[in-house]
Amino acid sequence: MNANQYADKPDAFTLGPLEEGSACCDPQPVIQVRNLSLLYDGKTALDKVTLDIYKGCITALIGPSGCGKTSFLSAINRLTDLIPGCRVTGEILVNNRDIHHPDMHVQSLRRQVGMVFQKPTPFPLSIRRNLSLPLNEHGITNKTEVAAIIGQVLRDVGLWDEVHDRLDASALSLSGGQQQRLCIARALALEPQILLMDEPCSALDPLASGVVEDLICRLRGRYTIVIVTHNLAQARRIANYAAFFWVSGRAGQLIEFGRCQHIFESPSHELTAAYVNGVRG
Amino acid sequence: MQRRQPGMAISGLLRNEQTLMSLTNNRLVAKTGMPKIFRFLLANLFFLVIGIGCFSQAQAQTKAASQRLVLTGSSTLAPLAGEIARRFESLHPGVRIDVQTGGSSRGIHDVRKGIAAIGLVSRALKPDEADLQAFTIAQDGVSIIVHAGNPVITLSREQIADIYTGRITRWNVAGGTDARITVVNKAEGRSTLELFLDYLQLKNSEIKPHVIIGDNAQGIKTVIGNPHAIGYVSIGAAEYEARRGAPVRLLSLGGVEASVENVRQGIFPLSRPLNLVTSGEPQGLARQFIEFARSAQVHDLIRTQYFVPVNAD
Amino acid sequence: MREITNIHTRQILRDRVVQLLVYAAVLLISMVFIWILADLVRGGIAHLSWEFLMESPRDAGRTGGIASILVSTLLILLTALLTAVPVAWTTAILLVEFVPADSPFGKTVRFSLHVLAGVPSIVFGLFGNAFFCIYLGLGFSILSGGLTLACMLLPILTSTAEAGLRAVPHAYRTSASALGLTRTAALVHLILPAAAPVLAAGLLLGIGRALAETAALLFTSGYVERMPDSLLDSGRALALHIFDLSMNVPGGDMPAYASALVLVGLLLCINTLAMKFAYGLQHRKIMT
Amino acid sequence: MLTDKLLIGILRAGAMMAALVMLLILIFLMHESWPALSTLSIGRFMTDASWHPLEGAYNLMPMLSGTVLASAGALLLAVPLGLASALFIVFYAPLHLATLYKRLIELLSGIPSVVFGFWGLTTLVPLINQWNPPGASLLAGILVLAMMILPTVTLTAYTALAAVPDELLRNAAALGLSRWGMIKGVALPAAKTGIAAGIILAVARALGETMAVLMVAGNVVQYPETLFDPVRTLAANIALETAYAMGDHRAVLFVSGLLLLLLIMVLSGMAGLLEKQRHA
Repeated sequence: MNANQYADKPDAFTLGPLEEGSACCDPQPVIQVRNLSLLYDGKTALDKVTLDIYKGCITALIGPSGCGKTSFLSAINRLTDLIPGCRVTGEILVNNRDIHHPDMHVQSLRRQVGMVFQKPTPFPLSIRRNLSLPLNEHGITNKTEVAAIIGQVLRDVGLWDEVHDRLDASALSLSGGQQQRLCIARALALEPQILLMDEPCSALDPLASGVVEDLICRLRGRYTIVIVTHNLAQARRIANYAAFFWVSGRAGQLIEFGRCQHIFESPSHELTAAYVNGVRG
Repeated sequence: MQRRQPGMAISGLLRNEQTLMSLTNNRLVAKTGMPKIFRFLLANLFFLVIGIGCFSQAQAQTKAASQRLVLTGSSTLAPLAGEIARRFESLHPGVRIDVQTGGSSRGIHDVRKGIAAIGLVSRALKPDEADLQAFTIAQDGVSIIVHAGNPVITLSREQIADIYTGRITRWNVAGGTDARITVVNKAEGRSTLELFLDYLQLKNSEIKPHVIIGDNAQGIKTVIGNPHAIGYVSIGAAEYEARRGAPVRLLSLGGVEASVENVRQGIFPLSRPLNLVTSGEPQGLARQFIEFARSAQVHDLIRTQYFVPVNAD
Repeated sequence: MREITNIHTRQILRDRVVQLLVYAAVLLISMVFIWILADLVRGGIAHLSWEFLMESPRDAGRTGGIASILVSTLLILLTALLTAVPVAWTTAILLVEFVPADSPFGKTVRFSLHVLAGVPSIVFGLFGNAFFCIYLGLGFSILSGGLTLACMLLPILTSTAEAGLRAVPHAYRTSASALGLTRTAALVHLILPAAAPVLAAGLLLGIGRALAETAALLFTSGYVERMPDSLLDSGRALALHIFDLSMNVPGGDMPAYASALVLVGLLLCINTLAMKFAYGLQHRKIMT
Repeated sequence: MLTDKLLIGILRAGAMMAALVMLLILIFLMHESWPALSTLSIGRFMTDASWHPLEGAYNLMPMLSGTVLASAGALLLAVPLGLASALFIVFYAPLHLATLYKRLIELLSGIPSVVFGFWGLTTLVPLINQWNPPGASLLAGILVLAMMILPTVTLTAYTALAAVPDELLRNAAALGLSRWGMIKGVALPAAKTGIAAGIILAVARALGETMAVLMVAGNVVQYPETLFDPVRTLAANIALETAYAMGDHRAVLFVSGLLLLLLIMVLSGMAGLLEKQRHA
């Protein structure tokens, strides 16, 4: 399956076969967050977070539950719009464009910034329809083109062999690990530049979680990945950068951000050290 | 940069992205807590309703097994029968008269089956109903009605027959404006229809109606709503509405003015008896009620319903 | 970040068009119904007064009030609900909880309910008359009227209850049984409260339908406008009163409009009460 | 476990009652229409010249076509409008407006058919009459029926759409689907069964409606050519004539009741098949 060019999207990333991406050496920030705070009905969930996410790298967000990691993630692709009574202040630039700018089209933002949730939630449709629906909505309706993308993307997530003969069966008949990989495939089908993953493996058994983790590693370099995880070992294994959040006074704060080795081996903040060594949190 | 938009007034017809779906709150389970007093109020209401149920049950048992009389039959006669029953009950405490409706044939059916003591029939008895005894308590004329704005004053019997069989289709032929006539006919089986057919010597299959109605008030409202309609209803109802200013006019029939007065004097050709029907000789309470219904004490009630009291013997 | 391509403009356009259509539909519906309600108010408000609610009807309903008719209506509604709701909700619980979706028993019950929903109200009236009034010997009474209405409400109450119960996430049931809770306990403490708002909405639809019934009650609960002494007495329902005034009694338009206004007001109170009760029940039992 | 056994026993009894009621009605209709079914041949209900019971003509077909046309027309109007209202309540309206509108719709489900008929007769029919006499017509019947079944469609569709889990919609939004893309692609398919059940209920109600149609549809027994021709439905016919029908005439009215029941059985059977076929 060679990479198929899309005529009308000149600078699009061609999906192409996925091979081990090169580690990101010259860090270019693709997401710049400037003192972002998030309030739910007046209560601050996230307090003045400033952070850069570098292109092609895996950034892990670690910290105890309830410290605003998921809220931070949903602010990037403006899912916070859906939550009533939620106020976002501060600035988020994706590819140097402010995502809150009035003429920023939310749908194209969310096409650029894909998201995978903790609980695998395929649509109650067939496997094929799950993948073709977002593509049709974003204008890719040509049958062969859609079929090609579906085949390509299912192979990327390693699901093709298991489902290629029952693409029209209901997606709900798949197992937990398969469903999560289908959700990832669904996000990848839109060729996002950035992939936000909210504890993708926590609902899965170790085997399925291992498969998903290998997949994430293979995406490195090709995609910028921001992953929220409780699994410090996983973060240590796959992440280039890590950001440590902590709850202080009922609001989540970014304590420390840096290269993964730095955070895990020689954290400069004693809170990070305590958390990373499993003493507190 | 403060992101939150001011409250989305519906005046801005198109919702912007910000309150795109307010997903969770639309299916909001209204989180309004139940104030204490409200729960108290609700509990009270519940017991009140239960209370009414038991109270009415208890009351039924204590009252002596009162004498009960059931009348069923024609809907035209039911309001009058109801009023007569009320007055009869006030004169004879402890008696319960229940008037039910469902049409003349239901009255006859119930009387034969013994479900009802007296049947209300708004027509003369047919030959095959000879086993029943009819007691006429009032007369009711049937008159042709047109919209008040219709210039036509009178119609001969032939003209009416031609209109109803579709031989005349426009008003100008009968002296009105040049407009299509809307023929309003009654449903099969109704006593006014039978009376009307006998008068015009027609069979119902010959009539080409545009609208078919059930009760009188529906006929009147159809004619009021359509300036080119022609229909026929009981005089009482039509005269009542005309007097209250409704745009409906009663046409005279064969030169005789359509009025309750003329029916009383028996000179109006188209009228029908309103009968109380029993199977065999009425006894006891039924006999008392029939005599009361035929006595002069109820003539005022009959007049208020715009029927014509029979100057009974 | 790509600029907005032509696909997205088409998408935005399509969204706006759909949004406009939805708003237009809602506006049209609201205007038509406000027009009807305005007609009701214009026709009946003058006739509406405190005495109208307190006195019994006189002169075939043209004057006097509708007190006795209100009492009959509430009694008929009560008997209908007290018989229909248990039967309907038990059927729904059985269909959702205990019977596999494609079992023949479940299918026949659902099929018969769908057919029942289509039976004309006049046929229900005649059936009620033949079965409850004559065969069971209840005669023209509030009880037979209520029972006939109960048969009419079964389809609506069951299908909405079924939808409500199906909407309760399956996880509740599996985790409840995992904890060794009996099915009944799970039902009472967890599933029914969770479905309470939808059950209440179904109940409202049923009450609305019951209050709106005329033809069915004509032959069963009867035409008598006197205050009923007991459930075995005949009593005239409000909708039937409106029918008789508008269709049968000359000059009955004004009281007919006023009675319709009272009916709509009654429905409004029942709506708010039922929804408050449903959410109250839900709050007491579970936290959503 | 005793309580569960007891519970299942009670539930079975309840379900039996529901099926029993339908059986009773079927028996009642068969019993009442037996005199006509036994004497008249079935063919006569199709081939008789017209519908004049007193003269022995019992052709039911024009009324059957009236019923089907009126209900189909009402459905064509009420389903899109009903769905649009449900979508408005769940997805498009701010909270207070949504509850207000939902309250209005609940109110309208309670308005008696008599009031719709009465309003139709006094305002709708004269309006149509000015446009194209005689006013009382199939169109008036369709409009009034649509108004009556609209609340049923809206409220059942609302319940179904409200039951769509949040995660589904959040996932759809995260994929950059626009609001309508999300509704069409995810919400409607997920709520499909609930909406279908609502539509079946609405069709059944439209077929069974008597009072309102009786007042506005003109009640002339004919095959309507245009929307403005008056028409009579089976249910309206029963209501119109049972009051004064005797003997065979009354029995044939019950035959038309049976015919209506048959029509509804066929419809819900087809809906069931459709359902199974889509699931297979």
